[in-house]
Amino acid sequence: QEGATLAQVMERDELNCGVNTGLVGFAAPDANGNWTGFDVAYCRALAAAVLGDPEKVSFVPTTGQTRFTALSSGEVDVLARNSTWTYSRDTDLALDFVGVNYYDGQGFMVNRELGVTSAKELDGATICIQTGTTTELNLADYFRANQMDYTPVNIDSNAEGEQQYMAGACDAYTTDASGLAATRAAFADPESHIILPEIISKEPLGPAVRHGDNNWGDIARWTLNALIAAEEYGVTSRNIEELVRSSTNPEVQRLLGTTDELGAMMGLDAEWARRAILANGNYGEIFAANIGEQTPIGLARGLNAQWTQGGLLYAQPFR
Amino acid sequence: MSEQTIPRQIDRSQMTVSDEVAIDIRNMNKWFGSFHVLRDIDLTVHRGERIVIAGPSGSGKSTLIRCINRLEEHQAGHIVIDGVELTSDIKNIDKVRSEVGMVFQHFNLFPHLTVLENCTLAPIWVRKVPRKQAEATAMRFLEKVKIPEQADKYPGQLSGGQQQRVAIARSLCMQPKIMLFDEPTSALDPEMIKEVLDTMIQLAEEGMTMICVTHEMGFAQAVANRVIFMDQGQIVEQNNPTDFFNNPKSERTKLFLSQILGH
Amino acid sequence: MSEQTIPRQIDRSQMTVSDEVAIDIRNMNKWFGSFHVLRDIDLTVHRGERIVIAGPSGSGKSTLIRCINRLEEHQAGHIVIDGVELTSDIKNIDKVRSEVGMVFQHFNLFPHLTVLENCTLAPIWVRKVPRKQAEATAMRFLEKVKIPEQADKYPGQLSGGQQQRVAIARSLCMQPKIMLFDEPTSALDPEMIKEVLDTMIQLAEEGMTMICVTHEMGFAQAVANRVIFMDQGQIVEQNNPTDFFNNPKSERTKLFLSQILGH
Amino acid sequence: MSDTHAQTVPFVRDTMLPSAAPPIRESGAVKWMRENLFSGPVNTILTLLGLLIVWFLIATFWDWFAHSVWNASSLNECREIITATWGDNARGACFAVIRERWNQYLFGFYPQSLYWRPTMTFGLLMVALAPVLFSASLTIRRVVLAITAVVTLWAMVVLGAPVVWLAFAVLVLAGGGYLSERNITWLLPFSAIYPLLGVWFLWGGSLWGPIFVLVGPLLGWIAWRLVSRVSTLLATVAAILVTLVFWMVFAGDATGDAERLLSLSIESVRSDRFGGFLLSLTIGVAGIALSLPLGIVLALARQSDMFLIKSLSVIFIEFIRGVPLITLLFVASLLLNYFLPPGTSFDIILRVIIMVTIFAAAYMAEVIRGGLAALPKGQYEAADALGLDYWKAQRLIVLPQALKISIPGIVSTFIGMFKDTTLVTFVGLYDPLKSMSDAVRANIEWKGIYWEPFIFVGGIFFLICFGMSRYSMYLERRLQRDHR
Amino acid sequence: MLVNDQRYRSLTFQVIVFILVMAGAWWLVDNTIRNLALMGKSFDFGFLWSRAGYDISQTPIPYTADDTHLRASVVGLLNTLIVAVLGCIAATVLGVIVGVSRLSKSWLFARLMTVFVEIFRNMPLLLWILIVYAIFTEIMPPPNAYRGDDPAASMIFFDHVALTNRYTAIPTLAMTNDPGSLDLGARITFNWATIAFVVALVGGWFIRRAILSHAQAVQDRTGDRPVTWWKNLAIMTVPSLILIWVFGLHFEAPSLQGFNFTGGLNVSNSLVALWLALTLYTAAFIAEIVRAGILSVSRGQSEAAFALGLRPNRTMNLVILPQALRVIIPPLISQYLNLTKNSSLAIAVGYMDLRGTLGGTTLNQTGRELEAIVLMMLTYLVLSLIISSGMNIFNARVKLKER
Ligand SMILES: Nc1ncnc2c1ncn2[C@@H]1O[C@H](COP(=O)(O)OP(=O)(O)OP(=O)(O)O)[C@@H](O)[C@H]1O
Ligand SMILES: Nc1ncnc2c1ncn2[C@@H]1O[C@H](COP(=O)(O)OP(=O)(O)OP(=O)(O)O)[C@@H](O)[C@H]1O
Ligand SMILES: [Mg+2]
Ligand SMILES: [Mg+2]
Repeated sequence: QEGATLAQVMERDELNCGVNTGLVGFAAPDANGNWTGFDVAYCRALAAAVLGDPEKVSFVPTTGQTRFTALSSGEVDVLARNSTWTYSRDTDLALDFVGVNYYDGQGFMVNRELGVTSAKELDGATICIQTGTTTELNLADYFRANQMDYTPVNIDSNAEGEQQYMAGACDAYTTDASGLAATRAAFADPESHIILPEIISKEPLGPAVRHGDNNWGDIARWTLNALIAAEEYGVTSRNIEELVRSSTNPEVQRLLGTTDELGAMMGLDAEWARRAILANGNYGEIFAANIGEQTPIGLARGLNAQWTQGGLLYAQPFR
Repeated sequence: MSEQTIPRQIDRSQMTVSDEVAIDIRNMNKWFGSFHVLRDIDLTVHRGERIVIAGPSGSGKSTLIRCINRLEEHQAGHIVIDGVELTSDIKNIDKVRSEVGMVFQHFNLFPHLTVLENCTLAPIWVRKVPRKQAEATAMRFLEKVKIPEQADKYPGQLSGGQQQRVAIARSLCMQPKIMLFDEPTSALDPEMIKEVLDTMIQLAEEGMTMICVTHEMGFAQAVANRVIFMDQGQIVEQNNPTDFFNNPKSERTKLFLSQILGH
Repeated sequence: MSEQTIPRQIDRSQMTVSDEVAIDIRNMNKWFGSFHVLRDIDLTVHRGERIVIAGPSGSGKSTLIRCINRLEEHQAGHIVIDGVELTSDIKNIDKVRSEVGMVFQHFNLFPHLTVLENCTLAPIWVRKVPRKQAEATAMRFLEKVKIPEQADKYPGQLSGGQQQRVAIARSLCMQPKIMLFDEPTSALDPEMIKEVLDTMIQLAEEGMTMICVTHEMGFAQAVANRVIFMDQGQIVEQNNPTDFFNNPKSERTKLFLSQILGH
Repeated sequence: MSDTHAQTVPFVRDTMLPSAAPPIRESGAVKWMRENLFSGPVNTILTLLGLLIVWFLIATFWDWFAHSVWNASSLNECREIITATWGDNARGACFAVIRERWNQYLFGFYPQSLYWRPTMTFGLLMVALAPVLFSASLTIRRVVLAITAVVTLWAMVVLGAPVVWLAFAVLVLAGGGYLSERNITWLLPFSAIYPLLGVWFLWGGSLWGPIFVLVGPLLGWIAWRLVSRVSTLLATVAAILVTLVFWMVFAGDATGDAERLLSLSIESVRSDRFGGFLLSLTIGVAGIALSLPLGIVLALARQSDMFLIKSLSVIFIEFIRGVPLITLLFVASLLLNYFLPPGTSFDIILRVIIMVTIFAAAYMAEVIRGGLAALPKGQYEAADALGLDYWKAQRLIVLPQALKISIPGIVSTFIGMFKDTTLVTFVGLYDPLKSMSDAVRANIEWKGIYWEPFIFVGGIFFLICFGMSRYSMYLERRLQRDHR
Repeated sequence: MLVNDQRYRSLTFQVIVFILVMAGAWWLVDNTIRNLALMGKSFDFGFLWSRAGYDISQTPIPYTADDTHLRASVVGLLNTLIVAVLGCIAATVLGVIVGVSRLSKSWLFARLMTVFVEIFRNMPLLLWILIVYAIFTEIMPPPNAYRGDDPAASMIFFDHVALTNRYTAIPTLAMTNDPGSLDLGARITFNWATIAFVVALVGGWFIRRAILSHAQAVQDRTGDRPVTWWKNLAIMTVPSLILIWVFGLHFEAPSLQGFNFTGGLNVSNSLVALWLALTLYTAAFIAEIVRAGILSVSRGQSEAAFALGLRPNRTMNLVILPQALRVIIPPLISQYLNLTKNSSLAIAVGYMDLRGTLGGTTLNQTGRELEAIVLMMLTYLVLSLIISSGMNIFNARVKLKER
């Protein structure tokens, strides 16, 4: 098992990456079936690191229900589907979360007309919720803790949740705040919907791999770290070629494989991180291109800023 | 075929015809869509008469007798059965139907009921006879058609001849004054024809008024007191059987008889 | 009925019986469940013999001839056909079946194939005869049964008599040495019986070994050289037809003959 | 005797009456109306009710259809156009979404430049089906093939098919037409290799793959010929073994080697690009083609007098029929990997096809069993008496008749299965109904559009299913008449 | 050789097949065991007794997030049964109406019914579920449209039923003299009033049977059938009316409070849509079955009955229906089976049936896909077997006797 995944991927010459069936900004196919999004970018970076080509990815759309099975049964090599890192998933479901690529929390979106300004006022409300997610559990806990009642409307996919919410079949739509923002952004009239201030849970989202193949876990983890570190050190897809030649920062040199053969320790070549960064840019570039403030989704960096900027992103040292 | 099928001496002692009119059809016309099936039918049947209707296929024989108990509606003219005129009045239709029994070519027994239940169904529900009594009557008629031992079987378990005899018994159980037969033997194997004809002869001997569409000319000669020949929806010739067979008047009749007796 | 059906002078010149044994049945017993259908059957048929089996319904006639080509399995005793013993060995069964032709009461033609295809099917697939040749043979036999012009029709388009003749031709196409007939005419209308019997007589005249279950006593008298009478699964009497009909020995045979010839 | 004839009035008609026209109320439109619309109070009420329903439907939907917009790039634009054209409160359909996204509904994410390939595949499917489905009548064949040829070639030209392939399609269509005029059974070899060709056209890759897949059975057949002298059973086993061994051991390498020697490949397209009706049809056609033989085998097994075989088949059939298809699809997507050797994983579409096939086959088996049971025993006996062995009797006598009897049931199973292909949405495939519409609605321009995609997709399903059921009715009548 | 002997041939063949099947099964089991080991999972159903932690929108028995997965699954199963039973009833009623209407002499109406049947039969069920659901969510007003002095929407059935885009609010039954409940343990309770009604209805049904058989006896004796309908009506209604009065049973109409209607029963649209779609779709098939059943009784049968003087309604009851039912009921029951299985499409509208709970959230939260799916399939299988054994019993009972 150890090292098997890498060998398989190499032999297949393609990375199978589990993604969302369609969440704008994170992973969605366009009219031609080309996948784009925040999670997609990670998959491409990983493919670039391992196989040398960001296009060598097969995206496997997974629903909330099928995602972990797809991973544990080997159908996908890595799952980058805004999945929350929780204790039971890490242990009981035998997954290994390789890091956090987005710090999120569960929130509520309501129609402005409703006149609700706080989640505490949602007693008796009907709430749309995706089945098979941690949000389902958080919601139950939150309403119990606050001694409120609610009626869940279980839905199967984000698209359906939007439909229900838009049609007014539920008073509030709850999911991760990032998802709410993405959803809201796609509305014809975003202004008439508000995201309530309460964040009722911690939702560290990150890519996950199977238990048992630590080498593959390392590759997935350090690809993510490479993207984050690159932002920290100012390595971007534009200046990377130049930095390869000219950078004097030893950490950057190690990252870009100009000194020390870090890649060999994981069974990759020296330039793996370079390719990963070149694929879509560093973490900051990916964020900005897919979900950042310039995009219709318009998420601020917030918790997802570098630790140096007061955020939580903190890449372990490349040494 | 015709000679063999009437094996025994017929007893004509009971077969008297009274003056009473049982069926009176005047100027009756019927169309199917724009197709003129029955044209100006005039027919008077007296109580006790045994009439055989013959004619080529499609000549309207079945339609005629089906009009008599209003399985088909006629569009012009009058049909009076036992003094009751058949109009669209449901009361009259009911009255006529309970006095006229009919036996079909394909028996039309009710396959989900036993033979006995087939026979008692109508008496119980139409005539409101107590079950015991209805069953007794049914058994009497089943004995008459010689299959009392089959009373508890289902029609599907009987042979064709037996089924047709049950059908006759079923009609008789309503104690009809008139019996209509529409080619009662034509769906049967040769051996079975005889047993059904025997039953019909027995009925005739008891003085039942009968109208029978059949091609069994032996039966017609032995039993009928009138043979009616139809073609293209009209009565072309009617006569007593002796004259009809030996001395047909119309060309069509001759042609028909030559075909039917020829083979 | 019986006299009429054999119209012409039978030519017995070819109908010689050789000493060779075609079928040898010894001590054969068969049960259906616990019901003992065939009891201690002993029967030797020589090449060229024409045997008629008669007997009341349920006496085991059909079962006997169905055992001969192993449509039914026997449980005790021996059946040897042309030197091949029928055991559960499939090779032997195949060999026997391709030498024994069988004609059924209900023809059992294949309705989805034309007459010609019905006749060529087995030669092509069992005997592996080239299609051309099989068709030529089939046409020869269809001519023999006098319906070459129907070769391209489907069985459903033929009359019963024609269908039965096709069934005979189909069997003949396998060039069998022995033919079995199980009441080949009993599902036919009287007019058609004759044409089938004619065909069978013709076969007999050509010296075919035949075993025929039939109630056509005219045929038996004209063609058979042995009549076997069965009752309750046993061979009660066997004799040449003249003696069998004129001078039956057993009581049961007498009773049976009186019933069958009586009507 | 004379007394009994006393009442007889001899009567002879000398002139035949002409047929007269029926009374007015017995003919024409009046009669039709009286009989078909207003015969009796209940029927009159029903007719009025019917009129009411029709009027209600028209009143509700007429505006919406009449005010439909075909040319717009987003739902909002549609709404603007409707407001501009028919006033403020007008409602209207926005079929522009179909115009814009028809390609996704039909082809999913299949590469645009290769649309001609699925088109050609399904066009040639008609040729392959001709000897199976349209053998009943030459006229039908002509019509079907002509329409197929025109539509396929036109579509291929429009979709920009390369000239070589156009020529290929012309060749096959013309050849099919020619053979269908001469003797339709000559097309059967084409029908036999079509499945492999179809797979190759759709997925692309090396032609050597299908070729070596074909070589397997070929070798098997040779083995069968060699061994069948000894024993048929052994020969069958040998044939199957040889085929399997060839496939498992040699086919893969041989394909690679041959490809290196002589490249015969076309651009390959991955399974995840399949979607919309292309996906439905692929799954549907494959399922239909595979479930029929499997269903036949299951039905024969269930009719067999071997206790074990019979029980196994009964258990299988009852199990499959007892669970919803959607749970089987879940097995395909979630559990199949548990049951296979560690590390194996194969295409999800293939897995779905397998499950759909198994599901349809269980139903098919029951339908065919009905047909088998309806055959008179005499047919089996006649086959036995002629010396046909079990398999020959089944193939030549029993199955042709049993299948004919079961045509209506078989076709309705097909229809059911085709409709059920929409359920693949629950295992993450892009079916035309739900997933594809969700994907279209995930775009900001078409958010909130429901009815038009439903109508479009539903309409296509209706056409196909209704067409199939009508054709089966026609076929049934035709076969009945032919053999009678 | 064994294969050439008729007696041993099939035996040999069966032994070979048996060995192959066993080998195949062993292969599957072995693979599964190895895969489970590789994934570090086990095969046990212990997870059913752990806390579920999620809420279900429609709970026929009391259920909270603190209950076990087992209880959640049972809730799901009950939800499946609810929609299946409601669907079967409605589809039968509608199907019979449509099927008979197709035979109606009113040309227009018959044609309309044909169109209905063809349209519903030839499009996927999933489409109908989505369409009906969309109709409910898109076209019905939201609950707050009922708010205010001049509401945009108004309730129907005398202010008792409100159709909204999230649920249909219908009145509940309330009692002024609540007799308390029978506790069955596991927090499953039955109100004594319910039990009293069931007893009254079942008892009434038996009494009705007694009355009918008495009527039959009188008819058999005297030939006249006593009029029984008013006795039957009384037996079926009077006890219930008395019970209603005793318990003070009354409707409690829903009223808008806060976000939603309260006081009544809010039947979620997912149930209503699923139920309606299943009903329409299955009714189209049932209509065809009914039509074919009635047509299968030959015209000769009704003609014979008419000729005997039986009235059309008697003919229907005594001759046509008993025969048609034999043809109708077996395929009808397999439609019930299909409907039950099709109810698993509930997933499309988020109705929490067995597949939504055990095969959905539970599976997903616990990661026990093997156990959950096996359990779910077995449950459906048992349901199907129960239904089809009912059909077999019926078939055996009504089989026509033939030669
Ligand atoms: N229900 C009907 N609708 C239209 N035409 C009918 C109907 N029933 C009978 N006919 C036509 O009316 C004509 C007379 O039919 P009828 O059954 O009375 O003939 P028939 O003399 O009894 O013939 P057969 O000896 O074949 O029974 C035939 O041409 C027949 O096609
Ligand atoms: N497959 C079977 N299973 C059980 N009993 C059978 C079977 N076939 C025939 N029998 C019984 O065996 C007995 C002999 O049947 P067989 O058909 O040989 O009689 P038969 O002399 O040919 O009668 P018939 O003249 O009516 O054809 C009958 O009592 C019959 O009921
Ligand atoms: Mg007639
Ligand atoms: Mg017999």
